[in-house]
Amino acid sequence: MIAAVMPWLLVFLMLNLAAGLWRAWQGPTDGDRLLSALLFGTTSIALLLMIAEWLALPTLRSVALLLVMFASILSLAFFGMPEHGDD
Amino acid sequence: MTAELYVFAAAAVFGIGVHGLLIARHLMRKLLAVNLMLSAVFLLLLLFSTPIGGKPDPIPQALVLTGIVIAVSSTAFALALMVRLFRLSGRATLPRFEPDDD
Amino acid sequence: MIGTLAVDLLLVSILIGLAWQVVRGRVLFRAIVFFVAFGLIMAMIWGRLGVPDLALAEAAIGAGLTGALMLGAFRRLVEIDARQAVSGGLRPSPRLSLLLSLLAGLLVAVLGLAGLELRGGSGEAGRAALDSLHLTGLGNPVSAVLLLFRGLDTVFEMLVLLGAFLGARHVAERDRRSGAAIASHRLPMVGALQMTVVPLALVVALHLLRAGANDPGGAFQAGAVLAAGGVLLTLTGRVVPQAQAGLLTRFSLIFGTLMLAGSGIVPLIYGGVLMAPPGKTAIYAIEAAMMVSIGVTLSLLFSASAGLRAVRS
Amino acid sequence: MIDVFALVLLIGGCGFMFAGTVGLLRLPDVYCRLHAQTKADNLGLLLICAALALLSESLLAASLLLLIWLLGLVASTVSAHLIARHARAAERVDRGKGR
Repeated sequence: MIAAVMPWLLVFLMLNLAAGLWRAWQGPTDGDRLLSALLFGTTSIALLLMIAEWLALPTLRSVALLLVMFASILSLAFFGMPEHGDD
Repeated sequence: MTAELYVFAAAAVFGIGVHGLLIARHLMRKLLAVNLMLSAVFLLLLLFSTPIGGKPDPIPQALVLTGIVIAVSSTAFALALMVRLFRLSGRATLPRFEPDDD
Repeated sequence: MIGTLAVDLLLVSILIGLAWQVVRGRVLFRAIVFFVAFGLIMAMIWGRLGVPDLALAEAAIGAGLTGALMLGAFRRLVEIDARQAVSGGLRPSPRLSLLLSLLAGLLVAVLGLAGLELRGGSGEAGRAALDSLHLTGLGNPVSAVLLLFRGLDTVFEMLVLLGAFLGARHVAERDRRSGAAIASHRLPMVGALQMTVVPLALVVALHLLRAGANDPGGAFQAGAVLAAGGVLLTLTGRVVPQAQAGLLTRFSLIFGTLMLAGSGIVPLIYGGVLMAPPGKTAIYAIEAAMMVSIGVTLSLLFSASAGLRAVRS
Repeated sequence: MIDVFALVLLIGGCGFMFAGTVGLLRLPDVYCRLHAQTKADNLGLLLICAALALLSESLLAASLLLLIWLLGLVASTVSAHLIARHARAAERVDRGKGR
């Protein structure tokens, strides 16, 4: 029963992802862009965990663990970003 | 059916990468485009592998794994070169020949 | 079945959408953020295609390293000259470039579809590797291929990694004015994050190393995880780039290559076969050495410095 | 029985993820979006991890899922903090330049 529903939940989350991308594309400030990258990270982690369950590949949980550990690296790298002109 | 879909994806990403390489002036954009092309080729290489007894063929996986590591190290070297070029020439774009040099 | 197709269709369309945004993004910073997202989707696609080894490597390198590398370089450009750093937008795309990229895409599509037809082929190399897997004492065929059957490739790969580092270090400016340390570790949140993630990265790296023999994982993924921990330390300023490398750093750079090459050549002296390291313990030792080398090399590549010195806070 | 309960949790989790995305798209400025998104996503991740933990084969796998959620909390709080701090700094720069 779960295996039948899982693909559609994955599709739903991916549509979520695409919607978040619109904010990244349109977001006025860089903070918004990074916020959508953060959303992208969290949703990817959820997706990977669900794919791990769906395809019975337990290693994908370790992949999700790696993603969650390094999600904050991007914001740290971004934090030091001095103001820069938008070309 | 899914393999054909991912071949189409690899082809599209490769084409976009070439397009990016051609239209980008900024060196970092060219680098991003090249990385896109690399990912497309890795995806293609893996799609060619024939599963053996249910398990995916290990040879293409090893090749692509090696490729991913080399891609990131060459990208890092290219970035270092770009930063040095920027320090010396004050521009992160290659010298151009068209007259309208902005 | 339809559900699977829907998942694949969405994965592919997001991937292509991201690639397009990376290339057409007007703002360079936005292109970098989209590129990191592209890496995440690639990791998901590797998972979907059932190759967890590659998903691990893509996640560790894509999420941990590439984004930080690009942003680090971008920050150095902005520090030197903010206005000029992002100048040189997109060349008006003449029809020629569109035509060329379409042709390139078409070529890859044709090659791909042709390749798919050949898939039914024998795949001897893969079958040979899988059949003689039991001789190696390793369970994970990818690790066996990387270390034993095609060990020579791995030696050259380690040399390429070393070459990239030497090149980057030589080219990088000596002045450490633009150190990568920004969010100093004294910030309340960042200190806590670092205390949890860096030790965990070490544990996960060791786990991936040990598991690499039988399950997905191995020296490359473990090294990439170590490097991501190194990037985190550099970003938070706990570790400061040095112009001069200490002896330990220099040795750890070549440690992996030495062990791998040595283990391949030494048996020759005793009449063995090239690249046939003895037992499983030797394989673990080599993988550990390679993990250290890859981790140190990639971390130093991020800070584009000769060495790193810990800061006593 | 467990499947039904896990399914409910999964759907709930996806719902909260959706709420986070709606918050990201609809709210006026970066601070509100930050506020809405980090909370909703973490709760969504919690429910999804809980559901998958129920379905997972061993206690070890369930504890890994718990660890992933906790790290998700740490990551998103730190990221939210840094983004907000940077947005404040950018605002001060804008006000300084009278833009």
